[in-house]
Amino acid sequence: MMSPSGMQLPREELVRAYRMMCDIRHFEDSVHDEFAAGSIPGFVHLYAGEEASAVGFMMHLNDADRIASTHRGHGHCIAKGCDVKAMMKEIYGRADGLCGGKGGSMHIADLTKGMMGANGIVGGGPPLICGAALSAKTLKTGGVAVAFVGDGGSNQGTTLESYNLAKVWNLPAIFVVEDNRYAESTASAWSVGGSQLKRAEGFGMPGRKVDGHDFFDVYDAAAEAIGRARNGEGPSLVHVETYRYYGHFEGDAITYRTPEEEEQMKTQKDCLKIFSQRVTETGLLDASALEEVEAESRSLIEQAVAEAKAAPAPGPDKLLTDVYVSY
Amino acid sequence: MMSPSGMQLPREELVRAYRMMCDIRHFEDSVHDEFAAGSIPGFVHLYAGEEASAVGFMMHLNDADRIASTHRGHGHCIAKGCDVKAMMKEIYGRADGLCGGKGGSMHIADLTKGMMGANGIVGGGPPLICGAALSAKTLKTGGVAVAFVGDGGSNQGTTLESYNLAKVWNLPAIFVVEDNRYAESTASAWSVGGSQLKRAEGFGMPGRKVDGHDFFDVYDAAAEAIGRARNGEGPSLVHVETYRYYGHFEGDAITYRTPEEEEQMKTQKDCLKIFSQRVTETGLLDASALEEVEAESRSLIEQAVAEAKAAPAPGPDKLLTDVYVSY
Amino acid sequence: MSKKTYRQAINEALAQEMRRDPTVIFMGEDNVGGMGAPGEDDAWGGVLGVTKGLMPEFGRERCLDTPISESAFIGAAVGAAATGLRPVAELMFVDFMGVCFDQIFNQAAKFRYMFGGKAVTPVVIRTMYGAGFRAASQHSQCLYPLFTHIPGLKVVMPSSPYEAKGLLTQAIRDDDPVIFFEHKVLYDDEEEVPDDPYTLPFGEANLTREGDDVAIVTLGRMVKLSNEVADKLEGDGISCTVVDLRTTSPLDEDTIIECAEETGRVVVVDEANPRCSMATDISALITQNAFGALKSPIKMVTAPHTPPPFAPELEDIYIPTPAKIEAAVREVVAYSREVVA
Amino acid sequence: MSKKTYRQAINEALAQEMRRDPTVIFMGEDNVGGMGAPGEDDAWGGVLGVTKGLMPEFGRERCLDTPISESAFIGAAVGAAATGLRPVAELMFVDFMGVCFDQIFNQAAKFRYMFGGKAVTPVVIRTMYGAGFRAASQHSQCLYPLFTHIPGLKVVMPSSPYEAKGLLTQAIRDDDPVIFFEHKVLYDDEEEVPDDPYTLPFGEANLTREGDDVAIVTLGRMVKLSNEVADKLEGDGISCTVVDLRTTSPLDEDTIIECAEETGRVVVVDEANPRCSMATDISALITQNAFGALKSPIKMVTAPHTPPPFAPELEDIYIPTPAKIEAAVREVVAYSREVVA
Ligand SMILES: Cc1ncc(C[n+]2csc(CCOP(=O)(O)OP(=O)(O)O)c2C)c(N)n1
Ligand SMILES: Cc1ncc(C[n+]2csc(CCOP(=O)(O)OP(=O)(O)O)c2C)c(N)n1
Ligand SMILES: [Mg+2]
Ligand SMILES: [Mg+2]
Repeated sequence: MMSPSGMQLPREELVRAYRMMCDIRHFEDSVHDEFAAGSIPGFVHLYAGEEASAVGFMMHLNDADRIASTHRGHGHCIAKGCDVKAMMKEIYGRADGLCGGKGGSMHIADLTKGMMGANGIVGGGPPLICGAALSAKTLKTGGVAVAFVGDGGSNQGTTLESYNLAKVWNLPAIFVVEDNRYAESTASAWSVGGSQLKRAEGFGMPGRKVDGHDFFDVYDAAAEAIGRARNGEGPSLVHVETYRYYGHFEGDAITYRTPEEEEQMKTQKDCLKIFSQRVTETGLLDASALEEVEAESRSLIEQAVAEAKAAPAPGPDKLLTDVYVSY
Repeated sequence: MMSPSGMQLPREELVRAYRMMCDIRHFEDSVHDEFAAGSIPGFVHLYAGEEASAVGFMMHLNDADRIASTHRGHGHCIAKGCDVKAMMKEIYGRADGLCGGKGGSMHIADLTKGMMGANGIVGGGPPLICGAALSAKTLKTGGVAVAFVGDGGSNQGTTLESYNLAKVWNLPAIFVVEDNRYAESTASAWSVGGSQLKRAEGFGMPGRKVDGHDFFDVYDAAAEAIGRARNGEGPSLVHVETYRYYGHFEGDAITYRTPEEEEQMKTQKDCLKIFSQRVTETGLLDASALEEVEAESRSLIEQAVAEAKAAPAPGPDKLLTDVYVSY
Repeated sequence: MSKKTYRQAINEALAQEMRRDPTVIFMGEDNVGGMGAPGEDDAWGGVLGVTKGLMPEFGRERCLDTPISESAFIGAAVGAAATGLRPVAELMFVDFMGVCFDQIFNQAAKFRYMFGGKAVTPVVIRTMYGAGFRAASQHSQCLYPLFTHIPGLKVVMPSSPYEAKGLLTQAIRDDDPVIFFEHKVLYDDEEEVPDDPYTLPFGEANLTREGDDVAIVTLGRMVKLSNEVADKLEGDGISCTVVDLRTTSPLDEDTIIECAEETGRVVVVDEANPRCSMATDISALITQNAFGALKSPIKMVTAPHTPPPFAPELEDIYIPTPAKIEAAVREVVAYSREVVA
Repeated sequence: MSKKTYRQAINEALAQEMRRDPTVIFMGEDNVGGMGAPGEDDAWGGVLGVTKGLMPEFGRERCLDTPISESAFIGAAVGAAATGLRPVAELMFVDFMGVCFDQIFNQAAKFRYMFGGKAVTPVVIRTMYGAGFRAASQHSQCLYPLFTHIPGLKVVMPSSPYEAKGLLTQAIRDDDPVIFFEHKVLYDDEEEVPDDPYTLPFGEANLTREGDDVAIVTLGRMVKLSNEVADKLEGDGISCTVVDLRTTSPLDEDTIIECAEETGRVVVVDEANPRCSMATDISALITQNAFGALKSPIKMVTAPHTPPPFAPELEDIYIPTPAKIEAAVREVVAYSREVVA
């Protein structure tokens, strides 16, 4: 069964995809600036540059489908439909942030949207996704579950075990390896023995490699893998080649890669630019429509920052609550 | 570079191999009987049936080479040259057992022989073997390190991570997956997604599958993998197809496999019988030589049991010692 | 009401909850047994036969065997709990926690707090603990103090068949992650256990004996030993309260403090290693909150600061014995305090 | 002698031991940094720059970066230690122990005992702990009680640059597995530190203040806060001893008991969560061994039984503060015991 290609998407769906990518980009750019200005605390990992990956997958998912994210979670969160203003408040540690200010950037989550959380533990997500996929299978919801994991995270035993468990239990699970070339300062060219696709084969799963800068390439691979899962045909792996624009975390001096490489990736492989080119050249959308989306997105994020700045911190009574459901 | 085949081994080496296999078989048969008679305590996992695997590898190793074993460790221990009488005493929990009676069957070890221990944790050994291989590499001893792991243990994240680490660090390590078809009651045909050889490929290692009932097949594959490691060419995986004659542990009612299967394996695939056939048919050894080895082996194990039974338990003062080198 | 073993009580609680609630599932290595194997389909019921017989009733969809991949399947139980199921996962021996602890203490335990109260993770992890089986250093540990240290986990320590059934039923119905510790030496213990389902509350200790002279605060298998000692000492005119903690998290601080205040003399009996243990936890709680009532030092009876040894002769003196408990009780009774005021 | 930061002190201890002993190596994620990357070869020196500069001197053979596979590389450090090297491995944050604990607590910690005294495993695991960085629930934990509970491990808690250099040097020379806890908030703290190598002994607590009224027993970063409180209270006529434990395993029981006996009043300050913690451990030790000398309850000042929160306003009240320590000291001083005898 061939899934319809992303190039056949109706106009409003293309707008939705572009809007999500813009929201992510603006969100991350703003957080970058705000962090530099000292108004955001903690460890913050930005997804700018990788937007097409999250959006290419999430276009296929609904609230009943689940995802598990990584420490670099804002993009997955936005694409999965989490409230952007509540997200920004969370990153500022505010009382009405998505997690009441208790989680912050690394633990942002919204279970009602099927977003099972960013994760401070590299490789923390894939086992959880086996569980979400098991729920979908057992409760026959028709849902699927998607684990995002970095190139670095692809070497964690928890991830590798999950490949096997998903295969053996024939789960509706998809493992997306977002290979942005580095894990902190360490190159994936060095840290990954063998290859992502051969590993998929090693555990008996179909694997496919995609250009993560091209929304349409991601979209099509996602359609195939997710379709397979929905049909009860078990797990798949998708290897997404991508690039992060900022440092590993905010504050990183980025000594391990060259400015030339960054420059080249940003000018030649930017997923937003590639998307606009593809849709304008083929006449699917026109430039003015894209500009409008851009502007709306920018203003939403500006508002989100302004509201987050003005929002109150959680009161001291919140320190001791929410450890247990029943005490 | 072709390694010389096991069929070209000199007579005394063939005798040595057969002797080790006999020692293991008699050792395990005796422990089985003694356990059934109630004279051995604890959890005991026997290696009978799998002798050719341990011996086929250990023929290539010296005391400077290291191995890490599993819960099913007696065979590896004997083949690595540990004192058989001290081993038997250990299994009886005696004061002058190989580990002073503190370890027992599941923690039998002799570091002076390069035997880094049986292991009560499935998947416990492979990371340790990366370390032993790192020592060999860093200290330039020329040594190699071999991790034995079961089919069940091949699904443990610690094992899979170790494949990658050994590859990435280019370690002189060999991973031997002893696939005896079951992990406790669970069939490897079910629990292992993909295949052992494809997994090796997935992590960028050469892999080879051998008939673990045929000493010569194991010997040749071991030569290749160990030779590669000694030459600085990095890790390999060997998938050994084998069969355990007794239950998972002593006391197991073995409800999960059929008597027919057991019978067939014991009559048609016994590694001792296959070895004798091969060496007598080709005239490498004659039947009387083999019988002599057999008899010597049997009497050694009988002595070992008798001595272990008569040996004293550790004194109560031993409870608190050996936790630290310095207190 | 009928006699049931600890093993049967656990099996029955599981079966009854699975009947009551279709979202209850269970999983573990060889928990059904024989997966993919030519032999019987329901061969094992787990390595000590605790879940035997459930698969024929509830089927393979709700009774799952797993590969040996504790991080993946314990994590899967956690993830399933956060998405609508109520999984009971078996970590065969608690000694194996080291290959999957992250999914327990950083994921299950913290979801609710990190997500601002919006997560509910009703997972139960059943696990075997304790010495006495000659199973040596990596299959005889207690380790419940490690789980008790972690906020967000509930830790349950059933001391008998009756306790096991009621506490497991509660554990499965509870909306928080629960670690359920089964003592391997207790499986064949038998007592009267109601046939119908019932729950025993978390955070409410149970007084198995009431007395005036000394409070023995204890848990798990040590309750049985402590009761024996209390019975024996009764004959010698020393009257003991025995407090079965039932759960170490939540902890019934009030009952512990009350018993300490009533008796003024306390012995804590804990099978685990001594450092940062339940023994120290209880002692410190009492000293902080009932100091004025204390008439003697609080004595702790625990395993020593060593791994569990293999040799039976060593293991027998490794585990706290009735003789050691008795000696501790006699010592606190004999203690007479110089006045310092 | 010159001013050095905690970070520099650790770096210097490592460098000097690597010079002295060619079998010392180190490994960890990004511990050199930039492995396989086009940029600088010695870019990071670990995520907070602690090992920066060592690779150029000692080379890639002795300074190893690793994939993100903590079980494999911490286990490799353990295996290497058992076969002739003296590895120093970095577990970036102690919060990550959950993916590799088995290699630490079942392998490294138990080899010597299980193998009847025949193994020597001189591995050091350096790790970062503690709150104060707004790093939220999975990057701010203490967790040293979990390691202290395990027989066979040594646990080191340096409180200042001087302590860090001397204790790390000892850790590397020590033949047992050592978990070395570096507090992330202390890295930029500075004090006079000798330039030459020196060791500080394990199991010998350090009295940073001596006084008559109250003993504050504490460790790690809390030593600094406790010293501040002691200095302040000195002005108010309350004279405190401050006991820096230095190592929780081995524990200097004698000094703790002595200080408790001398003052009769004790406050334990522990940054970790409260249950089964060092706070309870110290309190229980004193109550068992120095009961007769106690004039007041032993108060514990700890984090609450919750994961570390993200919001700065919550994190600031999560961590024990000088104000809370002071209040506890004043409370034990004010306590007057009814005589019970
Ligand atoms: C178990 C664990 N080990 C190490 C870390 C520290 N750490 C956080 S992110 C990271 C790099 C992850 O790289 P990758 O998976 O490629 O994701 P990316 O940051 O490139 O998106 C590391 C080492 C962690 N959080 N958890
Ligand atoms: C981490 C861990 N999980 C589970 C076990 C329990 N266990 C011991 S042996 C075993 C089966 C191992 O199977 P396999 O690796 O195939 O080795 P075999 O017994 O067949 O030699 C299991 C599940 C364990 N000891 N450690
Ligand atoms: Mg990456
Ligand atoms: Mg097997």
